[in-house]
Amino acid sequence: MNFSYDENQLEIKQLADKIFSELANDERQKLVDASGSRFDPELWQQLAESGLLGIAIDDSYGGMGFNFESLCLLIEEAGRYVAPVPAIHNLVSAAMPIQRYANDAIKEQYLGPIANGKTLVTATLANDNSLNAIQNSNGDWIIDGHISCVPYAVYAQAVLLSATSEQGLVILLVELNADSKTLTLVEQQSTACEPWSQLHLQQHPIAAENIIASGDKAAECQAWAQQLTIAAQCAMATGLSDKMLRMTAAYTSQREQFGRPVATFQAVGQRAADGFIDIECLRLCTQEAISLLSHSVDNSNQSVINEAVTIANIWCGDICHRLSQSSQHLHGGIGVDRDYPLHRYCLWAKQLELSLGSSASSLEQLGDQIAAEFA
Amino acid sequence: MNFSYDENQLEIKQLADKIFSELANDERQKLVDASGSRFDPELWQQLAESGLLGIAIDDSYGGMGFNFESLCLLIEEAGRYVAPVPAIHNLVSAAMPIQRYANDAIKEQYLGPIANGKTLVTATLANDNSLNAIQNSNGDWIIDGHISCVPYAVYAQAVLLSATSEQGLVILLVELNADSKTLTLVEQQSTACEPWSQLHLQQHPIAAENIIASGDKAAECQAWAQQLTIAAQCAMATGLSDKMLRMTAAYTSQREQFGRPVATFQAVGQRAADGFIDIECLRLCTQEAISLLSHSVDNSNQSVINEAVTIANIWCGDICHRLSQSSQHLHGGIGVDRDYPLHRYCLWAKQLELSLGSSASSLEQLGDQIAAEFA
Amino acid sequence: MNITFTHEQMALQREVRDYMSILMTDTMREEMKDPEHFEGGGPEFRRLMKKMGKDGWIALSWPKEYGGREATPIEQYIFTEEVMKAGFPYPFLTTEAIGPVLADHGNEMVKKKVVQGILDGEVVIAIGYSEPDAGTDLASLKTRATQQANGNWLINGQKIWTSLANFSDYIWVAARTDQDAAKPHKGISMFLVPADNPGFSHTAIHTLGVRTNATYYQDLELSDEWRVGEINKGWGLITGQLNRERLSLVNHGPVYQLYQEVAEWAAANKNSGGEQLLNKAWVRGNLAKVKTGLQALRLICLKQAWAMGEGTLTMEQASAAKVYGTEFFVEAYRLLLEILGHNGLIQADSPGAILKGKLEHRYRVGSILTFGGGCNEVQREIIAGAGLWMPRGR
Amino acid sequence: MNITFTHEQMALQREVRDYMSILMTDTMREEMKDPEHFEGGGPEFRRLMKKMGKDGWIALSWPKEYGGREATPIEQYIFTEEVMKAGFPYPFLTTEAIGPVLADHGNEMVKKKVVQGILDGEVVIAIGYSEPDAGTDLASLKTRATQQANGNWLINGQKIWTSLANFSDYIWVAARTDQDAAKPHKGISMFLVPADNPGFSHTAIHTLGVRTNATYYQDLELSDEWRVGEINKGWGLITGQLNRERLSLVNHGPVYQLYQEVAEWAAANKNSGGEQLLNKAWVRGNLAKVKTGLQALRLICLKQAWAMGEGTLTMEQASAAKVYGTEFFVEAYRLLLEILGHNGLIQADSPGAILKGKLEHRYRVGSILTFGGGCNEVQREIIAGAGLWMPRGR
Repeated sequence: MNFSYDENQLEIKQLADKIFSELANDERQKLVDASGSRFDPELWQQLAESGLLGIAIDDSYGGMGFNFESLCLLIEEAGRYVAPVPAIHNLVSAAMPIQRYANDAIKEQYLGPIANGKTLVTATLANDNSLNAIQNSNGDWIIDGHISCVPYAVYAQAVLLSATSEQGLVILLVELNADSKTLTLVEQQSTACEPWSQLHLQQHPIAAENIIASGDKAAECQAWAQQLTIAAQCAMATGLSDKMLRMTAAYTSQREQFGRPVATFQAVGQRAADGFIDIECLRLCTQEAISLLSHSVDNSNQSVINEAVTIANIWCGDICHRLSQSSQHLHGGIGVDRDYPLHRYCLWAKQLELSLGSSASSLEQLGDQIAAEFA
Repeated sequence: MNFSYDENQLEIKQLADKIFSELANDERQKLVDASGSRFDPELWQQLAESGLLGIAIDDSYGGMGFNFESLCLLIEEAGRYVAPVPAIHNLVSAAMPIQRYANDAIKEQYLGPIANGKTLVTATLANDNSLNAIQNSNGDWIIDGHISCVPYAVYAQAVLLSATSEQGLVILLVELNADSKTLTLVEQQSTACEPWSQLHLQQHPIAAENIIASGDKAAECQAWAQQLTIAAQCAMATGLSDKMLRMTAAYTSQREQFGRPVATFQAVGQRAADGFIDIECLRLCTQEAISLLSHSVDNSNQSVINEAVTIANIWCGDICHRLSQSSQHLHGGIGVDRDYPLHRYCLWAKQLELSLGSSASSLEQLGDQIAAEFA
Repeated sequence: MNITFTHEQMALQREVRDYMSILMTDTMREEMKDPEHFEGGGPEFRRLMKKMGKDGWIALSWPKEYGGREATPIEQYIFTEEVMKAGFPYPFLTTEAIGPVLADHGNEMVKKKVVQGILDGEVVIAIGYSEPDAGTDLASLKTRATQQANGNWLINGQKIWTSLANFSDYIWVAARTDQDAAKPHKGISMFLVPADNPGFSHTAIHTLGVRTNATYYQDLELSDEWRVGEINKGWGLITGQLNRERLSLVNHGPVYQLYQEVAEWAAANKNSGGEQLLNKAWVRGNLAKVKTGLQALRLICLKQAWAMGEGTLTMEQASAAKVYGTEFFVEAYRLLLEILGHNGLIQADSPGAILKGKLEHRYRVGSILTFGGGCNEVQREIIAGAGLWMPRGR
Repeated sequence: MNITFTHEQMALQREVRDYMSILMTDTMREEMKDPEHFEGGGPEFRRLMKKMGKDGWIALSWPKEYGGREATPIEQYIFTEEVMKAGFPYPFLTTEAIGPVLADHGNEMVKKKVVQGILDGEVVIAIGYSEPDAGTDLASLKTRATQQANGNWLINGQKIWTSLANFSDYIWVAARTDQDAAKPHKGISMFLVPADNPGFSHTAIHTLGVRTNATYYQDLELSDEWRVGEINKGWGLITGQLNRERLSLVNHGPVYQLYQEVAEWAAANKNSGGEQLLNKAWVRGNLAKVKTGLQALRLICLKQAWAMGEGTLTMEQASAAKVYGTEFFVEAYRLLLEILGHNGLIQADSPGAILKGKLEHRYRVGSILTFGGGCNEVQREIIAGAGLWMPRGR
């Protein structure tokens, strides 16, 4: 049992912090916000050049070849700065299943370019059965249907999706050619101003190579990718909430009301302390989930992993909500002012809270797992 | 819309307060506690002599003939003093259904003696299907089975119960003759030291007159009696929690730590204020339920009543728990000392919290009612 | 005690509901999509306000001498509920908070010009209390008003969070008129600043939810007739108004409506696993929590309105309503947004937005109430002191 | 980072579990039904403690020079968990908190007589800190110790909440030795009072849950050899011990065991409507909430134990564990008792008690931890100050 990071991991953390502090500071983010779309290609390119996009990509594809735990350190730092980059979508939800489940040709085509920042792949993993896939006689596939909330689709070269078919679930990679007549993107905006799209597919053809997994393998791939994504979101929420709390502590320590720093009011300190405890809970339950996902060699402890991921997700939703509210409240008016950075954290916290299962739905899921265990 | 009490009601409140302050004060309760059983016959007799046991019993039986709302004022005061008397069991759970559903002979036999304190009738209303009733050819009945947690059975002349039969549910009055061979009482103690009993019935005969209701009428009677009981428990919880909070405010105002009254620490005042708000919520939701139960002439608004009672019950459980914990915490050590009265309130709060549905189970029930409304 | 509406109260509820269903036009809804006009101020808003004035609704709770119907506080609460549920950005602070203060303390010119203008639906007033360094600690405000030899006042200072100032006709400004007062709140006076005064200007503050303003008062010269109430006695006018403000802040109507819309939506939609959302226990649980909280809020507000009518409203009651209501809103938005899930995050103006993005928007504006309008820590101190007789620290 | 037990740690867990399953006798369980002996002190308790001493368990985390196994804090945590789950009233405060202080600061007589006695399972020590007017504000204690001409101390005063004092061999007493110290905590010294000293007496305090004691020190004459540590420097010994106490207070093992027992009970029982309790969504929800909280508690404790081993434990971490753990216990007992329902209220010694009344009893003792052992408001102030660098008021 060991709660410390190794040297490589500490280096990753420091490097990420350095890049984000230079390129994801408040000043630059104001420019990004003004552009109307929360994506900063320069920051992304800097992350690529520093090698950080390849943390968990095999060295045979130009990556660093570290594990998921190390990747989550980058994600946590991205959360600490609410960095306007698709770190989770691209590096976790898309790259990790491609690396584990795709054929060599696809891996060759995508993993290198993901690691060096030339290509962005996004993913929408929720299994809402709204896409349908049919296999042609020649082995290729036709996809029909539409899905909503595809993140960063306007910047991505491809999107990882799931669809239902006669052969069961399939996981497939759809290239987002702007000039396709069978594929349409309609832009949406999330509450956190993340660029989303509705994706409409009408008799859209997909080559057989682009099927990443099908049948049982697809279900396994989808479940695994979802768990990694949830754990990464929890890591991001940890960085995010921790920074919100630190901002709150710093602001209330200098802001005066009634002739003394707001922080010296006992009720303010008590609420900040609650935040400290909350974040410690989120951090540890997240580390447990990530540690299990990173170090498990087989599926023997699958139920332990499932439980750890669900529990982390419950904490994630609760703490994102609570820290966001207490930070805004303790800041007072400036906390909702778009000229002060806290507002970005709060908007992003709400998005993390509701992505891939809210606390309430995850709690029900955990209850069902427990019932199955004791029944 | 009127939130005030009428003159008769205010008189009831004052009279109850006077009697309880004289006969249910801490000094006397220590004696009652030392006796090993939380029943004070002298106090009970005083309530009878003042007429308060007959508040909601028709004047034709020697009662005051007021409504349920007025009765709940007595109950609330009983809660404020954690009075060691079976006010709810006897006056609400037993007397009210007898008055509304029983035949004249039973009413004649019991209501007068209940009002003048000569007789105590208890009730166990939970429908747990553990008693079974069979009707003889002569019209009389035989009851079999056993139930737990029958309150004050050792002091009661009869107990109101429900049983299942071939004719459906029956509500019946079982006389608690000490010398019956077909009826056994085994004493239990609740966490709040209320005298409970397990009641074992073996081929126990019951006269047909003692059947209070059967079939649909029995279900209606049981549901109604349960709602009255829940509403009365909420009223008791209101008095109880309010008193806990007042004790806490008073104690922390004089208790000094670090050279000043504990109450002057902002965190202490804030938590007490939370209690104030909590109790206001419980009080109002309770008043709503009681007002609806007291003033509804037909069943046209049954779903509104059901919802109001369930909501009051949810608040009751939450506030009993929260006020009990915050009062103990803010008191510090003395709050759990059996020499100081707070401990009685806390024990009783836990019992009210869990009787006839906890907050969690009531919340599920309300959710189901809502789903039925919107489905 | 009978906690149900009388027949008359129910009739009023129907009357307002019917009126608002006609009043609220598509043009108005369209106008509100512009963030600048979300809280009113556009031409359709101005037209509808005049109509409400003409139809006698603005004066509903006002005395007969102002052409009012002398509605009780409960009736006014019912009116507020229906207006809010209709989604019309009615300026309650102008009509119910500042208007009555002006009627009580304004001179004849103010009564004729401003009060009558309010009742005619032609005047909207913004509130200029908060300053960058005077939020909860309002009494520490620094905006200064100095009376000149000619009797006119010269006002200098800056206010923040002056909502509606971008389209209001007047700003209701608190300024320090005695620098040497023994206690800071004893040297404050109140002024009504016409928005067209050349010394007045404003800039936008964009928040998480709505647009508000910083307002500037630079060598602003104001005739003494725009002073309201006695010199250095402005604090009483502020605190009187804050109390009246609080109840309209926490009206239960809008959340009740959201609750119903989300429940209907959950009955009509499925989760990603293909299950009817309303069949999921957690969805029912969230709805039940919201309903449980709403019941208490409704009763707290109505009891408070009733107590106002009886003249028995206490400070601790008003503060309890403010704390409970504002914190419940935050919780309710969370519980309801959980039901909508990920898709509930789509912004109002994006394709695919659920319930027209209303809930997502409410979430973004909802958080300001716990510190705005008298921060909840201070409200709790009032409750502990006035309601529980606990001594206060410091 | 790999947050799983090593093979050695798992082996130790099995070893202690097996040992305790044999150690914990029916006689011991029977003895604990007497409220006087619920926390130990009976003949079977004494016998088993001696056995544990002989078998080397008491010295588990002690240095080799004391015959210890030098277990790491994580190993000690594992030991604590298993002992608590077995339900044995092991005197952790004696063995893990006071014992080490005595080993560090006691003279040779104390080491030989008391420390060795502890390790042999023959000595139990009660803690005499709190006084009627000195609870959270411990430094304001009034019990006075005056050194006489012959070097002996004369102790006068009263302590409260002196748990275990009714059967302990010594009382570990904090007394004021300098009335004029510049700061109140600077004039305190520590004494070990043998319980057979004629100046010592005690009376029972019956609480909601367990029996504790008021203890009296009347012209109690004590040889200077029973003073521990330097004169007037006792505060350091107290606070050092309080920190070590906190982790054993919030061990997750017992609640985890209750959670499992309640889940099993819910799987085997039906509600009054005849439905399997474990099939009810609210029951699952309550279990899930407990499990979610338990996971965090387990990790908080283990990380803290790990940090102790690394020598990096911070004040804010220790305080966070204390606050979280004690408040979670209260919440967990509530959630689990809700599942048992009305029948869960039957007292342990009554027929029909569920899970032997354990949960009902835990609920009654659970509330003392939020104010005991350093009240949670003060812990939160430590967190805000040491963990978040926020300035402190007053």
